[in-house]
Amino acid sequence: MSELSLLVLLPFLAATLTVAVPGRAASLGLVATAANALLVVSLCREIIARGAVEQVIGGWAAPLGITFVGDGLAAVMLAMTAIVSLAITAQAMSTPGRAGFWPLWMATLGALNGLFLSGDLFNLYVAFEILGLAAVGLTALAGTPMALRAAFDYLTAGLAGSLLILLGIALSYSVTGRVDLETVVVLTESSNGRIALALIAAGLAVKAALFPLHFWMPAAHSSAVPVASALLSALVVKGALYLALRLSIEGGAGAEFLRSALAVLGTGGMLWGAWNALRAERLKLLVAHSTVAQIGLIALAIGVAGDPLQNGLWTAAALLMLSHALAKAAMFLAVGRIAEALGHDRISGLNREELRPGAAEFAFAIAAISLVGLPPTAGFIGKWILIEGLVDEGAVHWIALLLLGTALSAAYLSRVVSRCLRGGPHVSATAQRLPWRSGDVAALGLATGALLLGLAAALPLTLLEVPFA
Amino acid sequence: MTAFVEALGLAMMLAGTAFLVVAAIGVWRLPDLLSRLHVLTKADTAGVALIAIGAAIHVQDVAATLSLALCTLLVAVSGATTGHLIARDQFNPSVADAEEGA
Amino acid sequence: MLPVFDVVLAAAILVSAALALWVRDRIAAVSGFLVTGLLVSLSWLRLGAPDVALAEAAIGAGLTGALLLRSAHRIPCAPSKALPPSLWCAAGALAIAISGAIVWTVTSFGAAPVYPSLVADNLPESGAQNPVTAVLLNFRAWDTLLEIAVLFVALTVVIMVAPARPRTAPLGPLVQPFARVLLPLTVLIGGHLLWQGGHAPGGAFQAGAVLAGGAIALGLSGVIGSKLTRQNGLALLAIAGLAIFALAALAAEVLTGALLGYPAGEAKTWIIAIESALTLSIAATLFLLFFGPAERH
Amino acid sequence: MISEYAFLATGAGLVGLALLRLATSADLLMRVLGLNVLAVGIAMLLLVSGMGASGTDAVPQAFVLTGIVVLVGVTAVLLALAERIAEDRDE
Repeated sequence: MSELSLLVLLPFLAATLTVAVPGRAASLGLVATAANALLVVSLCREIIARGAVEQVIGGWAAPLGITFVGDGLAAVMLAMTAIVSLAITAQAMSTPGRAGFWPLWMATLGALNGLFLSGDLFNLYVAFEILGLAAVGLTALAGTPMALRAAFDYLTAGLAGSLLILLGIALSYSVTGRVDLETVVVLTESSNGRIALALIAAGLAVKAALFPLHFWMPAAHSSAVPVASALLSALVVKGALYLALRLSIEGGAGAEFLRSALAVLGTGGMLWGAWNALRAERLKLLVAHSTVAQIGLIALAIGVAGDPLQNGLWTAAALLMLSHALAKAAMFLAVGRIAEALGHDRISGLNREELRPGAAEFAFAIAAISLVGLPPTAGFIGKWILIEGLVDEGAVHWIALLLLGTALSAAYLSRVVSRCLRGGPHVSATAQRLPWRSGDVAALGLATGALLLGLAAALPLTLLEVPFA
Repeated sequence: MTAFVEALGLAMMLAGTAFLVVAAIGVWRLPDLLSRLHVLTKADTAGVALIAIGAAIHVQDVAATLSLALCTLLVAVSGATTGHLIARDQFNPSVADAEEGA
Repeated sequence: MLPVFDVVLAAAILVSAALALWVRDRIAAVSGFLVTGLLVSLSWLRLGAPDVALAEAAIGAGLTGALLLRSAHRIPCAPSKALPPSLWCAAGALAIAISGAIVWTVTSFGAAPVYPSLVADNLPESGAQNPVTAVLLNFRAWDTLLEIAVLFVALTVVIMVAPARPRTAPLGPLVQPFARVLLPLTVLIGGHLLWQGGHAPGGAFQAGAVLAGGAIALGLSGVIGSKLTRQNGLALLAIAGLAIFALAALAAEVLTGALLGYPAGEAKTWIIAIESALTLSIAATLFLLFFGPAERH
Repeated sequence: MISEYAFLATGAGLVGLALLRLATSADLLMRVLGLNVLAVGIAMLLLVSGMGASGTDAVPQAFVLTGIVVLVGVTAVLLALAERIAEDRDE
């Protein structure tokens, strides 16, 4: 059996098993994520050694059938998912489980893997529906009225987004007569094809929480339980961003209109998210708004990179996605621990005298360094590649915007870090020092991973340089 | 012969349609729930049955006739039952309230 | 004659949809939606898609309608705030623009679909004579597998969040005999649709929906107690569909080297086996989606 | 030809109506209905595009079938969430 089929089917099988045998759900989840990681490692080695792999499902070649495409970009995304999923599983095993978490998490993993590998637009739509529903379930896991309301708004927004994607696919079918990914380049050639692409992109913008269609996101990401927030913020929105990047690649030079739109919306998101993060009163909300800003940054990176078939600037966007996934997952896990220790998550009450900052605060600080993009993090490398390329093109205004975004992210993240280091009286009487748990290891591991990824950036870059299938 | 059979089938279907139209007018014009139900269930069942007979005469096929008969049966049974349920709900609202209220 | 019918039908769909979306009364809105669904399934027939018409009538209008009716009274009306007319006009203009763009995109010159000839050429090997079944269970079975996964996730979420419902009172003396007629009939129709799916309109989804509809009627009439929904067996049956489909996909890969690639000449057997499992699992899933958990933990 | 245009206009009209309703209503049930109508409109566009001289293309038919099944799952989740929100508000 090939890695590709197992990558998608194992999580779904694990999901059904965790429902059938709820008592062993956690260990089943661990086995599945470990197996998933091993499969990804083996796939990456194969891709580096032999180039992109393709698998024709059922023996029916595209366009009639559906093809799995495992190229460098897909492999990097799969690796990102595998790393974060190990940490999420480790954290989830140490917290008391809620019914429904494991099947939903396994289904999310399967849907993400399916999404990254699929070479067919309609198939991508179905994968998005699994992802969206599972993400809503993870949001509602907390069970509080706020979380339920956020879950409802998330699902209506998500469904509207996927229906826009479906509308775009219907129009693509009517224009080109087919729906596999190779149709994208044909679509860019005619104005009615571009309408179809624009609809797909609009749906993706809703799903990726791209400004100004991010309205549902801060509530959903901040009211979920920590593990779920980490998952939603680090991985789920990446599905839509990945597809936006994929459309930009498949569309080639003709997708320039798409990239311009992404650049403009990305800039808006970067500034708006940063502004809200600067004003947020709750820690979780700050982190959620920072996700809006970071998504804006990634969209901006995709947007200004130019034709991916001509230059390698787009690899910056992939690196930024990778580093954001690790850092943001670490950050949400850490925030969960901080809130648990203090009994609240108000930023004004973060300073403390008697409890010195612990592993969680440390993890938060390292993740913040990675998000801001200081050397040697992968975020730094990503921004460096981008700025270097933009300097060559003489696009100074984009560079200025990038630097402004970086400065803003440093500003809002330092609100938290400086508070943690500052002394002062406690706000909550129930605050306590928590014992070490595997969750701390997960947050710290992810944060240091994001930090060190910069040193090992050669690995993802090698993968990304594998030519497209 | 065939022309006569054709005409018979058409007449049946026309009659059925007329029943349905009358039922629709009844639902629209009649004043209260019960009289509306009255016209709806009876005329509806009769109309569908007539159309089914007309169609069966037209196709002259055993399998098709069988499924048409099944359809008619289902409409008759479910029409009567839903009519009953709606009327019961009207007269005995406590049942519905108990369901919703709790 | 038929174009006139189509135009009337199209207009009726638009009017009933508008009614469903703008009428104030909850039940009237849901009824409007049901009528729209039935008219739409009629229009699918006119568009040459009887499989879809069956599915729309059974699932899109039938089951969705039942779900909406169940919930209509339990969801309170939001206080209706009058939107400023300027916003209304802007939204209206945008909607008209999008509709216009769609019409223009579809009518202006496009390439002919590439699929019909491909489907026709490969139909003999697919194991099904009905092209729609061939696409769903063979050419693009991967879509269908993910679709079953969607149902699985939906069921998981519903069981997790659905409110604990009070037991519904049995519906009175006339309903039980009705249910006794209905039960054999739904089994008969479901089986017929499943078997027919190989060569004529029908298939696992339509059959599963009919079975689920019958079971829901039985559940509402009190013939099936809430005991059944509480038992794990039904939930296991519901999730078995995804597990069996996924295992079959992998088993096919072991045998032929291609994921979901059925062994040559045996495609029909594989499709019927998978479809039978799916029918039961879909029926159980839809039934549980309607009733939810009897108790929440 | 006339039929085709009639159904095309219906599909586009349904999409427009649903989008308008989604944009102007805050009511939970209305949003669910609006999204369902939107899906029906898209399905109609797919089927109209698939019509050809030798019958309707089977692949978009399969897409629409898949879409219908996916939508009933999502609708069930939406309604369960909405009921739960109402229940929590009552308490």
